[in-house]
This record gives sequence, structure tokens and C-alpha cells, in this order.
Amino acid sequence: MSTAELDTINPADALRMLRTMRVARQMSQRIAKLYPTDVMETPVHLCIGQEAVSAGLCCHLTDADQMLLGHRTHAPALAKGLPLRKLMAELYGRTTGCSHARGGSMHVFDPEHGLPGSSAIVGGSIAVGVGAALSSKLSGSDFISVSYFGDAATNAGVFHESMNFAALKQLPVLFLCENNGLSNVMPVAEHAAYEIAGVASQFMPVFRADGTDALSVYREAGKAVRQVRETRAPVFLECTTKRWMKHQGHERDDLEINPIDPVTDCPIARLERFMIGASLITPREILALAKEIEAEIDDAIEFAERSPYPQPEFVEA
Amino acid sequence: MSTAELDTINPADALRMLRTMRVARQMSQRIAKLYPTDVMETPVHLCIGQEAVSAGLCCHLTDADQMLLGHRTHAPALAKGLPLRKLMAELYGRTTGCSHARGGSMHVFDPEHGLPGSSAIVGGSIAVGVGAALSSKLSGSDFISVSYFGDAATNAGVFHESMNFAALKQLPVLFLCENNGLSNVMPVAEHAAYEIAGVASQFMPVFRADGTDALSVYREAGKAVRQVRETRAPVFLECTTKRWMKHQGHERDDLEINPIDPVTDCPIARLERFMIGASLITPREILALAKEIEAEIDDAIEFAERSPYPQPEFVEA
Amino acid sequence: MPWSRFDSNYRAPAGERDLAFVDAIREATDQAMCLDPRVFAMGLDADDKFGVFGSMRDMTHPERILGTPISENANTGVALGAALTGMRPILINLRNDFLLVAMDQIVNYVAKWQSMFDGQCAVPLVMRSVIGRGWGCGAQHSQSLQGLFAQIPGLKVVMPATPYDAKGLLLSAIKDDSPVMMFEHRWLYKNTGPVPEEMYTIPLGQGQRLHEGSSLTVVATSLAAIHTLTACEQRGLDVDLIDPRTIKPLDMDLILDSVSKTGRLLVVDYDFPFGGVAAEITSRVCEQAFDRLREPPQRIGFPEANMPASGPLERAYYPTPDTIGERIERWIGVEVCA
Amino acid sequence: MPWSRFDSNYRAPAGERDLAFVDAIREATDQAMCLDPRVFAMGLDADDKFGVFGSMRDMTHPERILGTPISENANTGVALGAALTGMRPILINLRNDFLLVAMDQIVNYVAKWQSMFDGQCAVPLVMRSVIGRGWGCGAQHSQSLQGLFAQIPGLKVVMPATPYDAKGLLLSAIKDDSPVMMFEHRWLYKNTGPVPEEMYTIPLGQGQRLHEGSSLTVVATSLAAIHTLTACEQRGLDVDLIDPRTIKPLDMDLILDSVSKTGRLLVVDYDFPFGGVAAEITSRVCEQAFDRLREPPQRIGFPEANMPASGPLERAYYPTPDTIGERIERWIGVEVCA
Ligand SMILES: Cc1ncc(C[n+]2csc(CCOP(=O)(O)OP(=O)(O)O)c2C)c(N)n1
Ligand SMILES: Cc1ncc(C[n+]2csc(CCOP(=O)(O)OP(=O)(O)O)c2C)c(N)n1
Ligand SMILES: [Mg+2]
Ligand SMILES: [Mg+2]
Repeated sequence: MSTAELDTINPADALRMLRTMRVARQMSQRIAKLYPTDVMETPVHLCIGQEAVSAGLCCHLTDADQMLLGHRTHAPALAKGLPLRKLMAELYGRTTGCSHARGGSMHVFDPEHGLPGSSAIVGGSIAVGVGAALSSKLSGSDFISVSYFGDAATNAGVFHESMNFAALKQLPVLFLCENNGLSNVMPVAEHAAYEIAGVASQFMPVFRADGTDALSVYREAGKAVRQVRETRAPVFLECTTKRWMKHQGHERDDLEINPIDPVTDCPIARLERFMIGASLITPREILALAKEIEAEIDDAIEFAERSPYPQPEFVEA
Repeated sequence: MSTAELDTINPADALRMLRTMRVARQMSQRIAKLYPTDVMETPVHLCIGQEAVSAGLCCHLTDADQMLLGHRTHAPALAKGLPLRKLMAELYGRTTGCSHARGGSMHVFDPEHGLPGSSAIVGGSIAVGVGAALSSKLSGSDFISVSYFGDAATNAGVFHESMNFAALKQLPVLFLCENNGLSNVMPVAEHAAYEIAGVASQFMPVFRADGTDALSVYREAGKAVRQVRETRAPVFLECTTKRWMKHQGHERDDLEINPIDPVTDCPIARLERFMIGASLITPREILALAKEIEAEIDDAIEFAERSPYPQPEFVEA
Repeated sequence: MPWSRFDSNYRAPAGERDLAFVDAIREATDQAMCLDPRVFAMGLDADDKFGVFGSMRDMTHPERILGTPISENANTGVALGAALTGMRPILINLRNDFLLVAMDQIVNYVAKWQSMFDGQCAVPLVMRSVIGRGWGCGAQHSQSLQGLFAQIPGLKVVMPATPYDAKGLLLSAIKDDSPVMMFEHRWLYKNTGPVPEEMYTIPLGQGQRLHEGSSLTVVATSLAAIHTLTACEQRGLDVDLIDPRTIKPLDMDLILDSVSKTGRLLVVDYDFPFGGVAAEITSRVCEQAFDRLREPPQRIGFPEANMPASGPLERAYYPTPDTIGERIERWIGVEVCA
Repeated sequence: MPWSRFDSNYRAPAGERDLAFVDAIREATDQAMCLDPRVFAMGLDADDKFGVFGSMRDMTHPERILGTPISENANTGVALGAALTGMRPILINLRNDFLLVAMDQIVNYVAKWQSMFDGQCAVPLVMRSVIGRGWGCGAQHSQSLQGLFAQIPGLKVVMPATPYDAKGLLLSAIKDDSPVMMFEHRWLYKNTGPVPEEMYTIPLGQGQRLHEGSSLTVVATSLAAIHTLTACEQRGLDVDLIDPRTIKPLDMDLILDSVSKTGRLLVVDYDFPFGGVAAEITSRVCEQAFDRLREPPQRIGFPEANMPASGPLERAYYPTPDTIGERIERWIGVEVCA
């Protein structure tokens, strides 16, 4: 990354991305620390290492734009605007959670910020995202929709069907594939006999970004989102990235096929190096930002802890 | 088609194809004639105009090779070896039918000739065909499998999933798409936003043939089948063709988007012209062949008519 | 398939204006689409010249009718996404058998979305589907799958038997803010009966009495209700015939009220015999009105077998007004009702 | 999800050799694969280091264990195609919720194939799937779907409750020439009990009495059977506890025999409450043993709601040995059984 990148990003967005990524990272690290204590009785799929994808993308989205998520929800939901408190309270199973304690980690909801829900059955939410785009078209609205999914979700037939539907009906939807190269412990080469972008290119224009580099995502997502808005037709964006943690839970990944270099693979370290080099931020400011975010997380945890559990008599919602 | 084609086809195969196509055509015409009398209480999907595809393909298959069909069964099943009598009796709902009167027109069965069944739910039998190829691989057998389907079956997610499965596991299966440009009354451009061969090429080698020209199918299917046998890996063959009849039933099609030229679009007329030109057959011999086939059809109808209906007490098979 | 040859012997009492079942559905859909621009329809062949057996032809707003590819699973997800973001989709499947292709979306997504988010969102999604039968369609095109979907919390299930109910229930379904599935038996499409021209709704969960009697309560759904009615009328059976109209929620008050009177229960539901709607109704009556029952309850449904194709087998497979009537006569004898 | 923390309080009577439920499944699979080269296994994660919660680890023939992509529908079709052409597949789904993605193949294809061709072919296909529960997995990962599949003609459904049954039923399923679905409750995996080392089969359709009593017949499946057994033992309940083991076909003789003795029926089936296995058993008993029943039958299942995520809601949602025991005590009182 050189300072030439400066031309392509506005400094406010760089800061916004850094903040977004740090919120997701620090939040995830805190979850990982707390998880063994069982205060969160829900399966967590952490996004550590993958934060740049949603952070870069969401710089280009408005609250009106809809985003449909799968099971790995935290970073993209926070990037889209879900308040920390609401996410934390949901993980804690409290009524103040974004889904009122009914959803858990895989089911986040915040329509004010364009999050109509998420799903833990891999693949299907791609189609739901296309439906949001259909709404936009039929109601003559401006918003666009994002179907946000992992590499292995492209195995599912609904991926093919959804691309076909969106392309046939010319719907304003961005297919965002966050390709971390893994489906649980299975490498992408064992679950996909195809190039994801190659298949997608049979249906719509395709962009690709380096998902460990926030600036690359920012740039390509910018183009992709602009194209969806302008053409009101589907566009595909694949961001390759790396998953640092195990598929689920609080432990570091230990797959031999998934080596992580905490310096070059870290989207936050990379963006910080760039921003420091470009004089957009100082190490001291970063420290202050980190602290500020820690305080927000403290607040979210405190909020969650003092929020009530749901009453058992409301089991039938 | 010139006599240069002679280099590419052995005369016996040409004759075999002609016979196969004529059997399917004459049988279908007879069904169309009888259908309004309600002797066949089952929805028929006739193959008139499309006979070259299965006739050309089946020249290259053995009885051991498996073929999984959809709802449009007659021509491919006959080409693969299903006896006329068994098909006719099935259409007549008699116990001597290939499925003992339980299947009807869309469900044909003849394991002796590599027909383990067919399905009326569009798409799914593609996966079943892949499963037969898996058997071949796991049991160390030589046979190959054919998943035989229409253009609109490629809409279904199971198409994508099946190609991925076959390619990942390197299974000896031929994906045979009989593209008649129609899904009921919907033209292919309205149901598929993609090029079928383009999508398939992301998973496996692709061949294409003119499905109204038996020699073209013969040639390309020959290459495709050989490649499956040699590489023991999936191959795709798309044959474009034309449907002369309505999607279902005994009437000629009348869609404006589906004009038929009975001379150039007729695979039988084309092959006969070629064979006559190449002195492989005389018009007189063709007439004799047609008569011979008529007699076989008479026999099949007579067989069906004098076969018993199933007894109601066997409703629970 | 010459469906036209299956005509019904049901004629509803004459009313202001008679309409066929299929036209009642068409009218409800058209009126709802005219009233509310958020209402739209989608499904395979929904926009073609056959218009879903006529139920979608000549609509006022063709621009809000979308044909779809053969991708029932994605289609359902798309409809859900549209419902979540302000639209009110009517998703149509020509055969309820195709719903199985979309089962993940229907059961894991549509049925659960509201409860996963504690009802913070509306899911105004109507799923129409048609039950086929006969003419050698075979096992994959002749199922009646209401029993499967009734099991799933989060789905309402309606099954109109008359043109009046078809219009009123469909409008209720469209008006509802939660997912509603409507199963329409193809053999009812040509039946006619009185249908008001104006829009009206029938509360979901309100059954009706189609025939009055005191010796036996028959609870019957959809075509089975019409077949039972025919049997009652042709044979003069002393039967209290309850058509729940809505399978879920179920009008247990009406059923229990009738059983209290007759002391006997027969459930006729055209579906596979294991579990399902008939088993649920039978169980609830036994649980809640055990002391009122004077004899063991009975059920009529399909045999424990998939649908065969051949005519004689088909005719043996399906219950008919005659087999229902004979079963009832064997049970309660022939008495002319009051 | 720390499943390991859910340990069961079930201990089977001591035998020659104790084995965990999961190891009984593993042993059956391994023995079948060693015995018959046509037997192979496939499924998402079937070949990975976790080996389907341990049930597929360290197998003798890893070359016949295929991992698959997330394409449950095609996977099922592939397994069917293999079964039709000489192989004997065991198709595994880590969660029975994923079966819904494959519903078209299971219901329209697998269940119907033999009957569409009049039984001219074998379909020796076993579909194992695991029922999850708890730890905030939420509505999409906690279902028990035996009731859906039991409705469909052409599918056999088994639900082992003990390690002994897990091995014997799985071997029966593998030996069977028709499709068999086996639902395994994740909470049973660590339970231990006597399991013979040699191969043995349990006839499909043969239930067993897990506890002897005379005041109440409880028919309970899978984990519900174990929970009821616990309740009986802890509270000394006078209960005749029948575990049908096979949901379809159902051992009605054993159930009716017990009801004849006790005159009372409770069905405990962990599934949605509308129209599933519990409704079928209740209905059949009412139809076939009406005169033996002295009181209305009762059912225990899930509430009419999708599974919530939060701990307190989850704990309220699921029946437990205590809630079952209390319900039984309220009904028949506490009597020490003979
Ligand atoms: C239909 C379905 N099959 C299987 C699973 C189990 N499962 C949950 S997450 C996952 C891996 C998904 O990988 P990917 O889509 O790449 O997302 P990632 O976890 O890498 O973010 C699997 C197999 C599921 N939830 N749904
Ligand atoms: C899953 C499913 N959806 C819809 C249908 C209804 N249907 C039957 S055949 C057909 C068209 C199939 O077109 P294609 O695959 O091109 O085959 P063709 O009829 O042209 O040979 C449709 C939509 C079906 N049988 N199955
Ligand atoms: Mg991944
Ligand atoms: Mg076609």
C-alpha cells in the first residue's frame, strides 16, 4: 500500500473504517475472553481477521440499504450500524438484545440500519437479499441490497438460483462473498470445484478485492456499489480474506492449511501502517481510539449484564 | 451436411440412429393420435423434433451405462433400449408396463438397459445420475452415467450442486442438456440469465451439438462420451433442438416464439437426406423401415390393450 | 390432462352472484393488487397465458406479476426478502409438491423469521399452492401436503372448500402480517357458488358447519369437505359436517361443540395417513372431549402408500363421496336428517 | 457449544461391555463397512477430524467416507443414485434441520422411487441425522423433525434411545433394502450402556418396555424415553414405559398391550405439537383401544413455538425429566411400583 492510495480514499472514510474494524476486533477479542465463562450461551462465529470486508463495504452503504447476513454476523452487523449494546445484550441472552434474546449470535436484527435479519442455514439468506432488491425495484425506491455470504455458501444451489433470479429481473443487489477459504475445517478447494468469481461472471459483472486490505475493499466495493446503484442490476464482489479463529468458539484456529501472519494478514495493522504513513493518524491517536472503544465495549457489557433475562412464560412468541 | 460426414460415422450407426429416431417419432405420432381417446390416462410429454439427441447419444452407450431421465422420457428411454411394448403398456396403465402401471408416462424403468428410473420433479434427477457415477467409481466398475435433462432444469440449484459434486469427486458422468429453448411456454431467455454451456464450463469440459442434426450429435456425443470414459471425470454436452409439440399432450405447439420448419428442423428428414445422398439407404428402404416400425407399434399397442389392469387391492405397493 | 372432464357435483346454494372457485381466487388477488400497490404475485408460470389454471389471467396489474424460473427455493427466499422490506408478496406454486423444493426457505426461514426476531418485523407473505390429483400424474404430482406444513410453528394454513371461502380466506391471508399458506385443490377450481363482489375477509381460525346433523361429527377439509357434503346430501346422512377452513389455527370450539352433540367423530382429510391434520384433530378431540365420545373416533385419508399412476389404482387410492358415504352409513346407518 | 457439559444421568444396567451411544454408532458403521464393500458413508464433515461428533472417527475404510460440499439436496440425490446402482450409502447430516434443504430429494425422490417402479429396485439408503438442542442455537438448529418424515409413505424412521439400540437399529437400517432415516439425539451421544461386540440387528418395528408399571402407559421416543425413564426411576412412578424405537413402522401391538393393562396413555415426543408422532400414536390408541382407555390421553411435546435462543427461554421450552415427572405425578399420584 502506498500513499498513492490516498487519492482513492477520503480520510474520513479511512478513519471510519479503522474505527469499524477496531470495534469488531476488540469486541470479538472480548467475547473470546468471556466465552469460556459461559455468560454467553450461544454459538459464536468470530470475525477476527476478516473485519476489512464489511468495514470497507459499509463505507458505501446508507442505512436505507439492506444487508442480509448468514451465521457470521458480528463484524458486518456492527459495520452496518447495529449498536454494540444491542449485539452484546443478544449474546448475553437478554431482552434488550437486538432480537430480544430469541435469536442469539447468529440472528441479528436492526431494520433502522438496514438489517432485516440473518440466518444460520447456510446459503438461503442470499435469496432473501435478492428479495430486498426486488422490493426496491417494485416500490420504486432508491435503496440497494447486499447478500452477504461466505465462500462455502456458494456450494448451495440457492446461490445459483439467486444469481439467476437477480440477473433475470435486473435487481439492484450486490452479491458480497467474504471468501475466507474455509468451510469449517474444509478448504475451499475441497468444497468448490469452481472459481467463485468465474461462476458469478456468467450472471453479472464481477469485482474482486483483497479482503485483508481495507483500502482494496474500499476501492472495489466503491465501484461495485456504484455500479449497482447506477445500473440497478446485480453485481458481484469477492473479497478473499483469512479466518483467524476456529470456525466457531473462542479459540485460535490451528489448521495447518490456514497459517496466519499477524502482521501481513491483519487488516487493522495494515490500515494503521498506511494511515500513519499518510499522516492520517498518529500511534497515540490509535491508542486513544482503542481505549475509547474498550470503554464502549465495557459499557455494552455492563448494559447487557444489568439487562433482564426474558421471562420463561413468554416462551411462545 | 455433406458426404464428408461419412468419415465420421459408421454406416451401421447411421442406420441405428435412423431406426431409433423413427421408432420414437412414429410412436409419438401414434400416441398423439390415440391420446384424445383417453386410452392413456397419463400426462405425455412428446419428443417429436428432439429425437436426434438421444439417438445420437445412445449410439455411444452400452446397456451397462446408466441414464437418468426427467419427465420427457419416451425418446431417450427407447433409444437406451426400453422395449416399445413396455413403454406402451405403461402408458396404457397395464401391469406389463415398465413400471407395472405405477409410474405412468414420466416414470420409466428398465435396469437391464441402464434405466434406473426417471423423475417428474425437474432438476433432481441430475443428482441421481451423478450418484450412479459415484457407484461406478466406488465399485471400480467401467460403466459411465448420463444425467439427461432439459434447458430449464439448469435453473434449479441442484444443477449447480450436482456439477460441483461430480467435479470435486471426479465422477464419470455426462451432463446431457437437451436444450429445446423452452420451459413449458417460457423461452430460455426468460428463465436463464446465463449461457448454459458457459456456466457448465466453470465446472468441466463442454461440448455442443446441433440437436436437430443427428450427425452433429453423434460426433460430439462420441467425443464427450469417450472423454468421460477416458478421464473418468464429468463432461458436459449441450444439444440445441426444437420442440414441435406443446409441452404436454398431443397438440402441435403454437407459440409464436417457437416456429418450426418441418424440413430443416426435422432431424429425421435431415438424416434421411444425408443417408440417401451417401447411398446408405434408399427411399424404398426407408418406406420399408417405416412400415416395419408401424408394425412394431401395432404390436406394442395390441400387447398393451390385451394386458391386464392392476388390481385395486394392490394400491399399497 | 383433461382436467375439464372432472366436474364436480357440488352446487352451492344460489346467491346474488355465482362465481367459480378459480374466479373467486382471481378476483381476490386482483382486488388486493388494485387496493394496495405493495401486493404483488410471483411464481413459475404466474405470468403466462394459462395464468395458473386461470387464477391469474387478465389481471389489472400485470406489471406486478412476475414469472420465475424453476427455482422454487430461491423464489421463496426472494418473496420473504420482499415481505421483510415493505412488500406483500403472493407466491404461487402450481403444484404443492414443488413446495418440497422450497422446504428450507419455508420451514427454516419464512416460518421462523418473526419468532427469531421476537416479532419485531412483519412477514406478510402468502404462499398459494395447488393440489393435483388423478390422470396418472403419479407419486410426485399428486400429493396433499397440508399436514407437513401444519406441523411447523409460524405458519398459518388455510384450505378453502367453496368459492366464497376461497375469496374470503385469500383476502384474509393477504391482509395478515404473518406467513399464510393456502392449499387449493385443483378439483375445486370449477365449482361455483355465491361470492360477493366487494372485498370481504373470513377470520383465520373460524370454521363453518356445512351440513347439520346429530349422529356423527365429520370434520373434513377442502375437497374432502365437498365430497362429504355430497355424500350427506345424496344419502340424507344425519351428519354434522364441520369444515375448519383454516387448518392452523384450528377452530376447536366449533369441533368440540359438534362432538358434544353427536358423541362421534370422523375426520376426513385427503393426505397421507400418518400424523397430519386428521391425527391432530382426532387427538385433540380425544384429549378435550373424551367423555363426550361414545365410540372410537375414525379417520379417512389416503392409504399408507404413494400415489400410483394407473387409473384403477388411482381410483382405489382416493376416497370419494361414495366411499365416504358408505363408511358413514356402515357406522351410523341411514337416517334421513331432520 | 460445550456439549460435553450436558451429561446425562442415564446409566444402563451393567453388561458385558459398556459403550457410549456415539461409539455404538461408530462400531456399527465400521463393522458394516468392513463386512460389505458396498457400504459407504457420505455427508458434510463426514470425513473431517471431528468425524460427525465422533461417530465417524478412526474408521477402517476412510476411502469409503466422502466429505461433501454444502449441497444437501444434491448429496441426497447422489446417495439415491448410488443406492440404485449397487451401493449401500449411509448419508449423514450433522443437524436434522439440514434435511429440509434436501426435502425434495427425500420426499419426492427417495421415498417414492421404489413405489413409482413397483418395488422392482432396492433403495438401500440410510439417512442418519442428528438432533441438536440448547446452547442458544436458536430456531434453525434445534428442531426435532421425525414427525415430518414419519408422514411420508416409503420412509422408515428409527430413533434409538440407548447405545444397544443405536447399534442394532443402525445395522438393521443398513441391511434394509428400503430407505431408512435414523434420528439421533445429540444429548444421547455420551450415554453409555451394554453393547455386544458382535454385529446384531433389531427388527424395524419392534418396540421395547423400558420400565414396568400398571397405572399409566407412557410412549416416549429417543431422548424423551430416557428422560421419562429417569423420571420413573427417580420418583418411583408406576409407569409402563414403551420406547417404540422405530417410529415407522410402529409397534402398535406393544403399545395397545400396555394400554389394555393401564387404561391411560401419555405420549412424550420431543417435536412440535401439531400432527406428528404423538398425534398419530394418540389417534391410533383412541381408535383401536377406545374401550380400554379410562381417561383422556395426554401428550407432551414442545410448545407451539419455534426454539428461542436465550437460556431461560430454552429451559422453559424443553420438557425435562422433572417436568415429565411432575406431570405424571399430578396425573397418577406417587405410587412406588412393584
Ligand atoms: C445448509 C447448511 N449446511 C451446513 C451447515 C453447517 N455450517 C455452518 S457454517 C458452515 C461453513 C460455512 O462456510 P462459509 O459459507 O464459507 O462461511 P464462513 O463460516 O467461512 O464465514 C457450515 C458447513 C449449515 N449451517 N447450513
Ligand atoms: C421443481 C419443478 N418445478 C416445476 C415443474 C413444472 N414443470 C414440469 S416440466 C417443466 C418445464 C421443464 O423444461 P425443461 O427442463 O427445459 O424440459 P423440457 O420440458 O423442455 O423437455 C416445468 C416447469 C416441475 N415438474 N418441477
Ligand atoms: Mg468460509
Ligand atoms: Mg426445455
